[in-house]
Amino acid sequence: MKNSQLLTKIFGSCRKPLLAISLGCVFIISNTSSAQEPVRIAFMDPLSGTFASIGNTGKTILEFAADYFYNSKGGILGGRMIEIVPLDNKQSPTETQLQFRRAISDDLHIIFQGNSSAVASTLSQTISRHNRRNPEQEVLQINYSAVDPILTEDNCSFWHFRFDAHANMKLDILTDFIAADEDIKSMYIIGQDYSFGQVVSDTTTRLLNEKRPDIEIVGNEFHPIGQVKDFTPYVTKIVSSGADAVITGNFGADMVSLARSIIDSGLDIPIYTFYAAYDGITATLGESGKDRIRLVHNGVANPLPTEARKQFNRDFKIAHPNSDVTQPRIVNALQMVVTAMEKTQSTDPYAIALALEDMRFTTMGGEEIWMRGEDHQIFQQLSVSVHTDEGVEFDADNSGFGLVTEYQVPMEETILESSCQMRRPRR
Amino acid sequence: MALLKNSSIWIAFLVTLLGLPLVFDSILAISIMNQIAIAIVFALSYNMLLGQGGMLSFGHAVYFGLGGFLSVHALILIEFETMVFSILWIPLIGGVFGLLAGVFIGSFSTHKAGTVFAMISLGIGELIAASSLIFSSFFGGEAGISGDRTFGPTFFGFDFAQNIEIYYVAAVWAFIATVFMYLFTQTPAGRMANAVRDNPERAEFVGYSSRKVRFISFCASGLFAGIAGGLFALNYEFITEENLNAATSGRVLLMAYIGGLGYFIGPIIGAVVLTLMNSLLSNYSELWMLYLGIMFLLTVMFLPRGFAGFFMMHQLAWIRGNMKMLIKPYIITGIPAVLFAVCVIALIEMSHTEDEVFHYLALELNPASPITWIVLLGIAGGAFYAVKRSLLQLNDAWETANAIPKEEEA
Amino acid sequence: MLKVSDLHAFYGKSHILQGVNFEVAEGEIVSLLGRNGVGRSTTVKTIMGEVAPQGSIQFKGNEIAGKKSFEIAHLGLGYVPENRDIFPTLTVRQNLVLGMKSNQPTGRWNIDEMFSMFPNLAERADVPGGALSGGEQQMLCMCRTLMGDPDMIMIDEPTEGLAPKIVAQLAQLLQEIAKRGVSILLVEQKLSIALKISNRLYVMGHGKIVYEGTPNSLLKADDVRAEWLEV
Amino acid sequence: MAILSLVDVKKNFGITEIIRGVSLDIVEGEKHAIIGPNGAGKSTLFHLISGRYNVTAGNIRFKEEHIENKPPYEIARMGLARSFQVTNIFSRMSVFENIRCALFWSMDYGYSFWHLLGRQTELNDAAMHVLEQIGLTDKAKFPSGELAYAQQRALELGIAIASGAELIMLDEPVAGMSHSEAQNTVELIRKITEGKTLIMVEHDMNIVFDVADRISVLVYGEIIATDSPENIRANPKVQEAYLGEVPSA
Amino acid sequence: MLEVLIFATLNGLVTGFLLFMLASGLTLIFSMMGVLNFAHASFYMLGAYFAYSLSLYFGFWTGLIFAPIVVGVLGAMVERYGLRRVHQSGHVAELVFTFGLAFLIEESIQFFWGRDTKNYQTPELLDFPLFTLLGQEFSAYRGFMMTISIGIFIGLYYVLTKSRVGIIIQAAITHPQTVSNLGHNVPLIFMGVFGMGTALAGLAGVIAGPVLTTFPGMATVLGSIVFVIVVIGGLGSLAGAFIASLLIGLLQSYAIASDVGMPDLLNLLGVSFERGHPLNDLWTMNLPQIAPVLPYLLLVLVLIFRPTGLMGKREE
Repeated sequence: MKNSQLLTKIFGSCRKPLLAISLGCVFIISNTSSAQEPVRIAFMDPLSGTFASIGNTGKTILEFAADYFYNSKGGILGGRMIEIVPLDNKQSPTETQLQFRRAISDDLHIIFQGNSSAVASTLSQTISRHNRRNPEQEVLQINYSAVDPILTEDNCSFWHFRFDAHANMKLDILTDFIAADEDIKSMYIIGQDYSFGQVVSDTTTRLLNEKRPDIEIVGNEFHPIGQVKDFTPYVTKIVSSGADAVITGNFGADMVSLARSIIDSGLDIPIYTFYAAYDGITATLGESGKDRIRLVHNGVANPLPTEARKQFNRDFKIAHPNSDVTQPRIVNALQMVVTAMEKTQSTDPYAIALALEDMRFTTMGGEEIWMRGEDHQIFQQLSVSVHTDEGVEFDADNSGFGLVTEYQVPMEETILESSCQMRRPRR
Repeated sequence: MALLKNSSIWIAFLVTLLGLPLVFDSILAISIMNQIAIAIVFALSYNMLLGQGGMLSFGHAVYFGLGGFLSVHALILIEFETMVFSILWIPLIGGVFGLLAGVFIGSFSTHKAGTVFAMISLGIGELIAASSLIFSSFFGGEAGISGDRTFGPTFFGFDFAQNIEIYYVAAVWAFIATVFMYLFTQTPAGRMANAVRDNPERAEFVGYSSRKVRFISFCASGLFAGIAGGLFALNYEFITEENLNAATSGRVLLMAYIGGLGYFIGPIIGAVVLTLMNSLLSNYSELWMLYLGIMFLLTVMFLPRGFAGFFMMHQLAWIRGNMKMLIKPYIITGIPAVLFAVCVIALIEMSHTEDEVFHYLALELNPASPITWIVLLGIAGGAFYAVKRSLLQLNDAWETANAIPKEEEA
Repeated sequence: MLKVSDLHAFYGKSHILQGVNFEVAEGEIVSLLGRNGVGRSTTVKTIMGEVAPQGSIQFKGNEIAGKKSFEIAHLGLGYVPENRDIFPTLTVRQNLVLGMKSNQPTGRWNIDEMFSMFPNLAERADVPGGALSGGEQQMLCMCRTLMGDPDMIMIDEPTEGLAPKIVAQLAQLLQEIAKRGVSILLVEQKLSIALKISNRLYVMGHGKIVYEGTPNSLLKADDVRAEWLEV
Repeated sequence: MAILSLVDVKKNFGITEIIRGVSLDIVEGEKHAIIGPNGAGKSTLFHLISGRYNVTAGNIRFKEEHIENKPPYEIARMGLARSFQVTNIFSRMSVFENIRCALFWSMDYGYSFWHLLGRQTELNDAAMHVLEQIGLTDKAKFPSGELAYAQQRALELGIAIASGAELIMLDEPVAGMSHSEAQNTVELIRKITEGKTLIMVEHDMNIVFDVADRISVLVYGEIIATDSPENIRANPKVQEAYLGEVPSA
Repeated sequence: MLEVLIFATLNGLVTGFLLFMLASGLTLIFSMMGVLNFAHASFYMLGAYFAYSLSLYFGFWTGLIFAPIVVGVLGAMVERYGLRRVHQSGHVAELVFTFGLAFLIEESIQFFWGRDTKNYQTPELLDFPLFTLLGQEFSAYRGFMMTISIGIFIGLYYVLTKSRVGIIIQAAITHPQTVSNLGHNVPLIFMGVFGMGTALAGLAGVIAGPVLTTFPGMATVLGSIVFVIVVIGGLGSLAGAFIASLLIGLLQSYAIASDVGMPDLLNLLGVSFERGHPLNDLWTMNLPQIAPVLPYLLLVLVLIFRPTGLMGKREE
């Protein structure tokens, strides 16, 4: 049990001899059965608090994938099960630090983390620092969702691997898609006032300027994150600016509120986004958002490409009727990490990291993805999908609505240069 | 020191602080102890305001956070060798900036205590927290800023790379800060803070401006909150906006309140209890915040003077040698009370779980079966009834144990 | 009607009432005299439930010690406080409405009657209570209490700060009220009105009743007046 | 020589005039009582002198210096101390601490946060001396809020006199006390105000006539008489103010 | 630009009236108990969630009527069994109690309803644009929100100043003991007012839920703003709360609608700074960006220069 482990962790090696002996016995016993000892992977994301729904969905997917692909088939590395240890960081950088120390204490050396670029940055810095100071206790960060480009550019780290396309890559695709739409003559950018929001604003401006200089940026607005009660005043500005389309990097309640306000105002223009689906958002947007909201994301939405992928979704839905496979890249990340383990026959983070570099892997969707060794950034097919209820085989939030892919870009065309100058540890 | 009459208590405190890592030496334990050391300083500094000075603040994190931000900036300066000094002095930098912030904000906010002060503190807190997101070149936006404590001159060969080393630094600083905060209560300014809290009007009639008295407490409190912020910066080597926002301010209020306002030891108890709950409870249950909320409300309702106040309530019975009269009634009430709590928690957890078998205290419960629910509800109901009944007896026992003996009354 | 026996009361730590005994019969005007600070006001406040009582207070045969103020009021005991407590922002009429215990005026008094008795108030029916003169406020306060149809009222220093002419009016009014079968307990410092209208009177000193008699007997008891009442 | 003199002092609250022009000289060393019916404005007058309220008009001089509209703490520092009608102590602090707080300023501690109280022998001795005077030595460590009423009143006095003020103002010092307690308190007042100027508001006439050298009668914000106790007693205006027109027996 | 101005005003009014529904209850409760109820916005959130659940089964209109009642009853129970008990331990304890209550309500909502955004929709009946002006639509629902809020304002004004109950409440707030002496059950009145205040907050939640999104953070977003209003308006003053609500609603709306900022000011002054300037954040700041901060700035300024608030009574 988790609980008893925690207690032994805290009481550590009690100096009382009797206890030491008994603990020693336990150690010997557990050592003999090491073949059956599970491979333990930490999942660190908000599991309580405002952002918990996203974190909990991620945890469910990761746990399901571990059981589906490995544990139900006899485990990995010759019979070891994968155990997912959830760590609740409440989406707070401070709490992340605390949970990181728990992870070290609990002997966890692979940490899956995705939500919030701020948290990912903190964790990446903490891990680099920790690994430098404790050469035998390294930790690997598997970032499955934080998209701030800086994580694989200026602040790239040997111990950090990103399994999602970063914001600039996604924006590249999204602006291509927008550029192809001749009807769009003007664009309104609105976003949360923090790093990701700024990246969206800067990059969109730059890319649209290159691709469609005729598109006028009629608004470039930042609003405080999570503090806006009512988006109507912003929407009023959007309407009066006469924009033909809106692009936003908002997530969570800010995304829903913004989209609802735009729709309620009767403004019939497309909204380009990153995070406008699942976890209640699709259901809330429902009919009113139909054919107006488009997302850029990795992989493919409906129609799913392969039977294996479809089967995974169906089985997942049977096990978790109230959840969706929102982030298939978690599955890719797990599969690639396990592949690296099998390849090196070890759970040593350093070895895994080396094996992950430049790994090419075929996902259950049948597509080949590539982890670039130079900056630890994944490259995969990217898509733009639309929020609709037509042709949706796998809906979201059991609402009948879901995403249908309209535009796909193969992996090769998504590759961007990186400014990463990685400091590689020596062994 | 003769003035520390009970210097044995202080020695015990220091020994406990320094000796704890010998008993609990896991990484997690050290991390928790680090947090506790910081929380103690922070909570005590808050108590200087509310417990000793009667100023209810909803923005105390401002001084903690500003101290922390300046400390991290100092770490960065050390890293780039703009400044060269040992990181041991970082908390002092935090303290100085906490003090400066206190002097500035205190100069206009300490006119009045009570609601006006509380609202100004709330406003200032929100203002600075919001500004910290706007001025991202200094505050680093939502990701905060980070430094590295291993640069700068080493101290007897320690480079402070390990958390255990920082723990000793934090423990010593916490000890020093605690001693000074205690000594502050033993000075005229500290005493007048109590006097102004109890009766600001009368304090004026013995020659003191209540406002100046409050101002001095306020600044001192800012100083120590800044020191706590500096310790935070040293421990985590980074700081973000959340360390100066309302949530942090709220947490320190909870610590001081649950521990017991007005008692010097109260905030220390509160800091320890809340930090432990925060870092341990969250591992047992996703719903830990719910329990925290319930516990907090129960404390406010039934132990208005906090844990320390609860212990101090027994002082009289203890002096009179009547504690033994209370033990039995406590046990009689305690057992059903614990049983009730256990059942309620089981019910809450069961209604939340999705698993088919629910593991609880070595029991395997079946959430799908109505029998489980009925049995648990039955036990909870019975236990509640038992508590209610036995409370009367406990009350009687309490009255007798604390009754004033006849001769004393005369 | 009202019977107070061995009443004790504390203000904080201070033992203000130290065993007060007296009674008021139906239709009677009884005065409670004494210097400032001897506990006269505390006595009525304690009867009214504002101060926690120890001892027995019987009103119309019911034990009311320990009951809440509004319950006592509902039993038919009215109280006109010393500071009058007119609601300054409410109009005269609203102040009177507040005196009623339910929406319908019942029993002996109604607003129109009040206004005909006090033409001054009628004129100023829609003026905020705070704008009235001291005498008018006193009248209003009395009327407000009467609107609740009490069987007995307790009045604390009604003459304080009033011109002699108004005091005379007031005395007349009190007698009128008593005629309608409402008992009155009058708390006073000044002897003039008390001697004029009381059936019986009590003198208080140091938290106890120190003298009981009639107006005539008090006039004769020079020693009592010198010790407990005069300067 | 007048240590305190009031010249035509007025105080309004909104449109209500509470003090309507009070002029009064208090001679150094005298024991002066202010009496009057309820609501006459006695406490308000005290508040005006001690600085709790600002005057609407007129001036107040203490030791030849104008003190109207000064904050209370400055007036207190000049040597004017007062007690309150409702017990007004630092209720969560011990009896000893209460007295010690009253001593800080007069013993030049100011807002010091560098003096440790445990070491200030002189201060602590002075505090113990005051406790002795007011007879609370054995309750020194007792929480003052838990004291018996008469003891709290004694402490109230102690706080007022601790600083060694020259002018002491007592607001109803024996209110709410039993007869014997009141007698003890009078003795105490006599003892601790020896050689000092005293202004006292009190309703208990026995005590007033017992203690006071001169009496002022305040009625509806005006002083109708200031005189020796005998003359006050004989003054028909005073009797009327108190008792109204009494029909002769 | 005209339509921006008009719509900014309309938006400001909608927000202002909504804020007033919360602030009015909070002010009443403060006048009565002398305590700022930190959990007030949590009752607003409860209103939205109850109405959401009711609307799933019985439609929007049932939720509109019954959710505030449920919230009001809940509020009354909190007063009866919680606050009244804590009242004995003083104001700080009461404040801290409501602080803890806010925390508990948020957690409970996550426990019962989960953490994700709820799909609480406006009723179809009101799903049309009320009018279109220069290309901008003003939705019927917002019109409905405004109507309800103004209705509440008028109703509240009428009840408090004209009805007997209102007179009793007004009097009980300032002179509880006297009102009790006149035979009115003051504790019951207090409980009723607390219930009514929370019910109003609940109603605000019901009508705001569909447009401002129903999610567990909705109380936090509004919570401190409502305080700010009550304090700026002058503690205990309903008129002040009304003015402050509209003031803040309009202030924020105009600030967002405006496009001016430091760069414009600097241009005007003819000063310019390089992008790398250490105070770059300050030089590039604009008004929409700091709109949410403005109420707090106003609060601090008001408290410093007029501690009693705009309409508060002068203290002596």
